[in-house]
Amino acid sequence: MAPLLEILVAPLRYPFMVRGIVAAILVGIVCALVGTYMVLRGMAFLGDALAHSILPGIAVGYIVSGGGRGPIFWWGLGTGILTALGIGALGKGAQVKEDTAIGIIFSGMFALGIALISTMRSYAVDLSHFLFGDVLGVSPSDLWLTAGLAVLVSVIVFVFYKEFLVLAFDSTLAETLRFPSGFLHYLLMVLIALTIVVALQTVGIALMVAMLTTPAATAYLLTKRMAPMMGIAALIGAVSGIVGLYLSYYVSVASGAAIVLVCTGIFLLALLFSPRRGIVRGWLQSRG
Amino acid sequence: MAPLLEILVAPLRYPFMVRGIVAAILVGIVCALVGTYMVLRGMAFLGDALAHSILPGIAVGYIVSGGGRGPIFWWGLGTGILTALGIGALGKGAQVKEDTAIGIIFSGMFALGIALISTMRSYAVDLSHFLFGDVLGVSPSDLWLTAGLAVLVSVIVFVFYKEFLVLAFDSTLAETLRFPSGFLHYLLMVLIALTIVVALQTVGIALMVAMLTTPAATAYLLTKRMAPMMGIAALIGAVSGIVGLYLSYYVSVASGAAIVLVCTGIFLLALLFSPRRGIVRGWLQSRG
Amino acid sequence: GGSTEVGPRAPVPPVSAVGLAPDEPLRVVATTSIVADVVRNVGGDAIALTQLMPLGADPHAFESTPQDAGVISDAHVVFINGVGLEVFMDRLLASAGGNTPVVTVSDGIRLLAFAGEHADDEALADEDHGEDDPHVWFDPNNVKVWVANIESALSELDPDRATTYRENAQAYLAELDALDGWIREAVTVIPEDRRGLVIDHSVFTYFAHAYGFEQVGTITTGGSTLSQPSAREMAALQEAIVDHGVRAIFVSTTVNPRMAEQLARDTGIQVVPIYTGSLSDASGPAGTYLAFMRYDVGRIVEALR
Amino acid sequence: MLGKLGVFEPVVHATGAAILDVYELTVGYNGTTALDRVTFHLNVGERVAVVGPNGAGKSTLFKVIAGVLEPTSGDVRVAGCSPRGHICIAYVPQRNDVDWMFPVTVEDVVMMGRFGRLGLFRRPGRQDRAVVRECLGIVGLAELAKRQISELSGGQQQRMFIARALAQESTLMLMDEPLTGLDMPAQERILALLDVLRMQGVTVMVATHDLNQAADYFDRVMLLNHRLLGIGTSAEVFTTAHLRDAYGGQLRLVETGDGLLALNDTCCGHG
Amino acid sequence: MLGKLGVFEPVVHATGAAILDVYELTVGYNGTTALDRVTFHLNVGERVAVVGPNGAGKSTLFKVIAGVLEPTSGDVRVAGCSPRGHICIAYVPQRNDVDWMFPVTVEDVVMMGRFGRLGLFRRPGRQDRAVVRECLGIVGLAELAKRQISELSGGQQQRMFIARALAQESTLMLMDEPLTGLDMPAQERILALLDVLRMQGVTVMVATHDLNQAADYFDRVMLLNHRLLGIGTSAEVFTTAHLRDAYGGQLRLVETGDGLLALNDTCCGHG
Ligand SMILES: Nc1ncnc2c1ncn2[C@@H]1O[C@H](COP(=O)(O)OP(=O)(O)OP(=O)(O)O)[C@@H](O)[C@H]1O
Ligand SMILES: Nc1ncnc2c1ncn2[C@@H]1O[C@H](COP(=O)(O)OP(=O)(O)OP(=O)(O)O)[C@@H](O)[C@H]1O
Ligand SMILES: [Mg+2]
Ligand SMILES: [Mg+2]
Ligand SMILES: [Zn+2]
Repeated sequence: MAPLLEILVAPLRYPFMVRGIVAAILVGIVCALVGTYMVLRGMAFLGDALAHSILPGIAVGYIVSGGGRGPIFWWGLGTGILTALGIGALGKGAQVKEDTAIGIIFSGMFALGIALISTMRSYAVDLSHFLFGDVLGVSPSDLWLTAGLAVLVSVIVFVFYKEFLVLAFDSTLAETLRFPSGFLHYLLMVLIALTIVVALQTVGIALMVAMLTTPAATAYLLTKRMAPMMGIAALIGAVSGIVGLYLSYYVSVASGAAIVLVCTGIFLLALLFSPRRGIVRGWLQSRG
Repeated sequence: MAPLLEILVAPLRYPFMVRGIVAAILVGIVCALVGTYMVLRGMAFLGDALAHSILPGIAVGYIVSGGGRGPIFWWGLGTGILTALGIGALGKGAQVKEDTAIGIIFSGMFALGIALISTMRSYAVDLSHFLFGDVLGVSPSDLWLTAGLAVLVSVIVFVFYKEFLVLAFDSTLAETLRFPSGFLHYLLMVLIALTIVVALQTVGIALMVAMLTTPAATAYLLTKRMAPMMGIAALIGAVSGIVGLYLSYYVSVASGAAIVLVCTGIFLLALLFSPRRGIVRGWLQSRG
Repeated sequence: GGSTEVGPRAPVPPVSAVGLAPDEPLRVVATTSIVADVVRNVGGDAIALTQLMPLGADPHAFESTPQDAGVISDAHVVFINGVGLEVFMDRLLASAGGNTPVVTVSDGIRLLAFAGEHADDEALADEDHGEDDPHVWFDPNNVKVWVANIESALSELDPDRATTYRENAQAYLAELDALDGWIREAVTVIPEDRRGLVIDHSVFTYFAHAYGFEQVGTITTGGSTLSQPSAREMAALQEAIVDHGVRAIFVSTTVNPRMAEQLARDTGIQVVPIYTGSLSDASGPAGTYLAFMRYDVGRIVEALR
Repeated sequence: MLGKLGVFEPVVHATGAAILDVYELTVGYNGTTALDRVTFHLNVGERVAVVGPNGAGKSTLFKVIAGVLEPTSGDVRVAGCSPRGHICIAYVPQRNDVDWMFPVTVEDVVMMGRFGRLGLFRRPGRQDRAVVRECLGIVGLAELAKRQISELSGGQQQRMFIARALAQESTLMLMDEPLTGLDMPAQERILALLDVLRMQGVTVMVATHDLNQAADYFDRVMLLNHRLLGIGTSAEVFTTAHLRDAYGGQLRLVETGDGLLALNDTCCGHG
Repeated sequence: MLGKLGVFEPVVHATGAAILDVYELTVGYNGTTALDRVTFHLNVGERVAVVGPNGAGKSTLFKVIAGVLEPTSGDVRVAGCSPRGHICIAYVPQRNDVDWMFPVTVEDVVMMGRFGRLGLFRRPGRQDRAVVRECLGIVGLAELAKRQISELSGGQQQRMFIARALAQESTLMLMDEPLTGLDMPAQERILALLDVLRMQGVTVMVATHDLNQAADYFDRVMLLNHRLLGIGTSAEVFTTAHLRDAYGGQLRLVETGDGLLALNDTCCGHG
């Protein structure tokens, strides 16, 4: 076998690597699609916020179910969707900016979660896991869940592409075209919540925030149209997942961290060398 | 002694309660001042992001110093300021939106931190402490540090009030008035970083994000001018600190969480009953 | 393996007798449920004991309330495990403790570096405590040091009841010796080539050292529940499991078992939940330290024999 | 699927009805009254100019008719239905608060005007692209079709939004000061377009501050200052009394053959 | 303290020099050239109108002079210094991208114009408040001084920014289509103000699309279409050839006593 091929194939001997790579690709693609809207609407932090906000749901789920993993997931999902709808309502009411709405609800819900847990006085609700996730610990059933989500999100994003585009760009036009703005707005929030809760299960908060924000922002530097932006973002997300896991295998860095670092690296390259808005190009231009 | 007085005085027997209350008031005021700018500029998440971003600094500081608390603090502060300047540069270059810049740098730095820690193979970097903070563990020297910071931040915010106002409202005007926009922009970022790192030492991430965002957002609902907004925000921050700690004493909830919940409660009241933008008022109006 | 030699006696911090009314008990605080159980055995009815961390808490992460601080502030003495286990408490103790003496029960134990590496003398000389494994209670001989430390602290604080404490300590030391013997006996059924232990985080360092096991690997590297392995480490662990013929992966009840479950599935072995940082409630299988050790060793023997 | 739920359902016009009925329309922003019991009707194909001083309530009126603002009281019916039900209204707001760095090209923005006519699932087809090209040609932006929108000058941005409204091919066009920032040939072209639109039976309401333009290019003019001061031909509406009511005593008035004309410049002095 | 560091240092004018020298100014946005070797001079107290079609580079020119955009090549000197050093330029941009929900009142925004004259540490005093009141009066916003800025109509917002520029009391005023959206009395008032400003020795550059206004109210006009087509009196500049160069052949031209005038409406037909 050629050495390069050997390098590529060697890690695939381990089933957890194969599952991890598939999960990273799926999560990378879904997050990129949903993240494009988040980056364009200035909600880059919704991911982090929602991930923290589901804590009280998990705490209650833990109490109610006595610690079963399944019910806890559904409690988390329910809380995530409710929180997303709450943020949507607060931001839509235009009382406060969307990012402020996110900040308020995030910290409030997180505090509620901590308060609940501190009265339960049990830390069995595993916080560190949610922080770091473990893409290497993905089970086959997680994989099916993620794949199902990927299909669902992609289909909805594809079907409502026009509507979401108008809603994000010019909400007044969405009103005059009589799009069901409220419905679409909340649909998008639910999609985001769904993505986040499922991605959280597989990859953890830190990785997820990166996958939501960085590929979309990188793509933004490289194109001036929305559809290609989504495509490029998805590609970057998937590539980061693969390269990051190989890196984690050969250099021995924590897998989630490796994926994020690859992702950030691609962003920095784009920032320097983008043909449209790159720093190097701007610099060359200003010199002559 | 009257029962009410007794209720108020009883917790003050403990010096740690007194220190905690003083710390909460100081942090509440400083965060409210700095948070006003953050809320108005759509950077509500800078707090959360910076807090996570200092992780690699802490990790390196730990390795270099061998675990001393003092050096780790300075490493954290240095990293925080560098990160804030990086976010400032990325957001100012207008390549990407400010919140996206925050998201990218946040996840990148956090991943770097995790990667470093995972190679260090040591657990003594106390993550959970940074997450939850511990306002009751404030030492007298922490208190002096916080008080010093509070004075510094208040003085700078007071001295540069005009300049920061123009910069936040209309950066083109700041340019034509020949304000040193770059200097002011980075000064604000450094102030924010300073606030966050010091507040982190005393109160932890979750509490700090709430103190930065929620009082400022509440004040925003209650006034249409900037200076009163800062004043009201500071007041709300301080009151939440006091009420939250009493609540935590009598109901036995984690203290940080109690403060945040009081803060969120005040926001909800303002949202419902604000004379300017309140929901109840809008509802009454639309009915008659 | 032979018996662990006990290090030099711990220099208990200078505590002096507190004046107690005849029927006033000594107010004592202990951090984890395991430390509390040992303190209860030494102090008996003569002390009023408060256990700070609730059952089931992960001692690596904990947040305190004003009540906790108040309890510490009002206490005569606080017993902690030390060795960096209760990092969260440093500031709480410094702040609320004030004049309350804090006794590190693990003082004087010969510490080992975590992740299965046996501590050599160099590591001991090294003052870097971040590298020391805090899970000392997995060797009953270390707990005997605890007992000694606790007894001397209680006696100095409350000299009037020193005899009671000494008697209680003697009785409990005997039980610890019995436990040590029982473990030695119980593990004999495990063949030499099956004595590889894999666990979520490095809790078996002292157990392996004392009873002739090898901690083949841990899922999270380092001594914390708060870190994430790299793909290379996971691959290495999987290889080690296969090479050493490991039969089971042990997982703390307070830790997410996902990684362990996947690795076990891929290698065709089982996942065995055990107690590590906290006791179960009184009605559970690990309500006291003695029961806790018997339960865990039982599960180990059952899984590996 | 959504059509069945009534979300995307198109509205069928009540034939014969006036295209726009506004009845006793009142709009207040907390405290201040922007529009005070305004009543009028428009017929199909009419071109109406809305004039009035700053703060008269012109934009408020347009927003209510476009369905983006709820009136405090009163009734607005477009072809007999409430404005919220209509997809055949095109609206050019006075200020477009869009994110200029959004990744869309000029072409993409104009194409958005077509989205109302496409249902769910349908993508823009060849015909839609042809319409977009035509509208870009009308406003003189054909060459800039592929530019990202931040790379336009102020007047070019305004032209883009007019092109988008045209691309909607709606039966009622509301344009709030659409000629703002346009150079003269472009203004001429848009005004000339009004004739074409009339032939297609499109009803057009345009807010403007140029009384001469209003008098010359529109069938009727509406003079507004919170209350409706008059609606009719320019000769009927632009009387000294009405203009005083609207603008106070500061307007220079010139008698012409057709009636009174208000001038904001001295060009006629030269002639 | 910062003054010593040179950050807030005021610039002393080189007396006798022309107030504005633009020499071979070229500005390109990646690929396209917006301004092509533009050279001209303005004297103290002059009123100059800048006209040209959409996309001609008017706003680009203003931004470079105001110091908010770096030129690709060429030289701009305000009173002999680079524009970046100056605090005596007031600039009304064509589009104000501000956050309308920002917690400031109309009064606050106009007061910001005074901040350039206050040093560090100084708060606005009685005199500043008097100036602000006066400027609000000039643009007719005195009654709305305490309103939050989102509660203004489009024309009222525009007036507010003009008032802010006036409050700066600068020696060079750059106003990019300032009359956009203003009603006629307000336009008259602003144009009348030009005379007052001239008496105070303030140099004013105004971009506009109204050639008649340009000819009537300004000392000189500048015709721009990427290149500088002409600068001088309206009779010199508004020749058929120049206007063809700028706008193409679509402009209706009318011969008057003073020379050629371009018209975008038919008002003179009535006279
Ligand atoms: N940020 C930009 N990137 C690329 N091209 C730009 C940018 N801004 C302006 N342009 C182009 O540069 C040219 C000059 O623009 P400018 O805004 O100066 O025109 P203008 O004379 O002010 O036009 P208007 O009358 O429409 O305001 C135009 O062709 C415009 O499309
Ligand atoms: N959001 C708001 N809150 C409070 N008052 C408002 C708001 N919007 C507009 N107003 C006020 O309502 C009145 C009507 O405003 P409107 O925008 O309809 O005027 P307009 O006729 O379009 O003026 P212009 O010619 O300046 O565009 C004005 O007095 C304005 O100050
Ligand atoms: Mg208007
Ligand atoms: Mg312009
Ligand atoms: Zn442990």
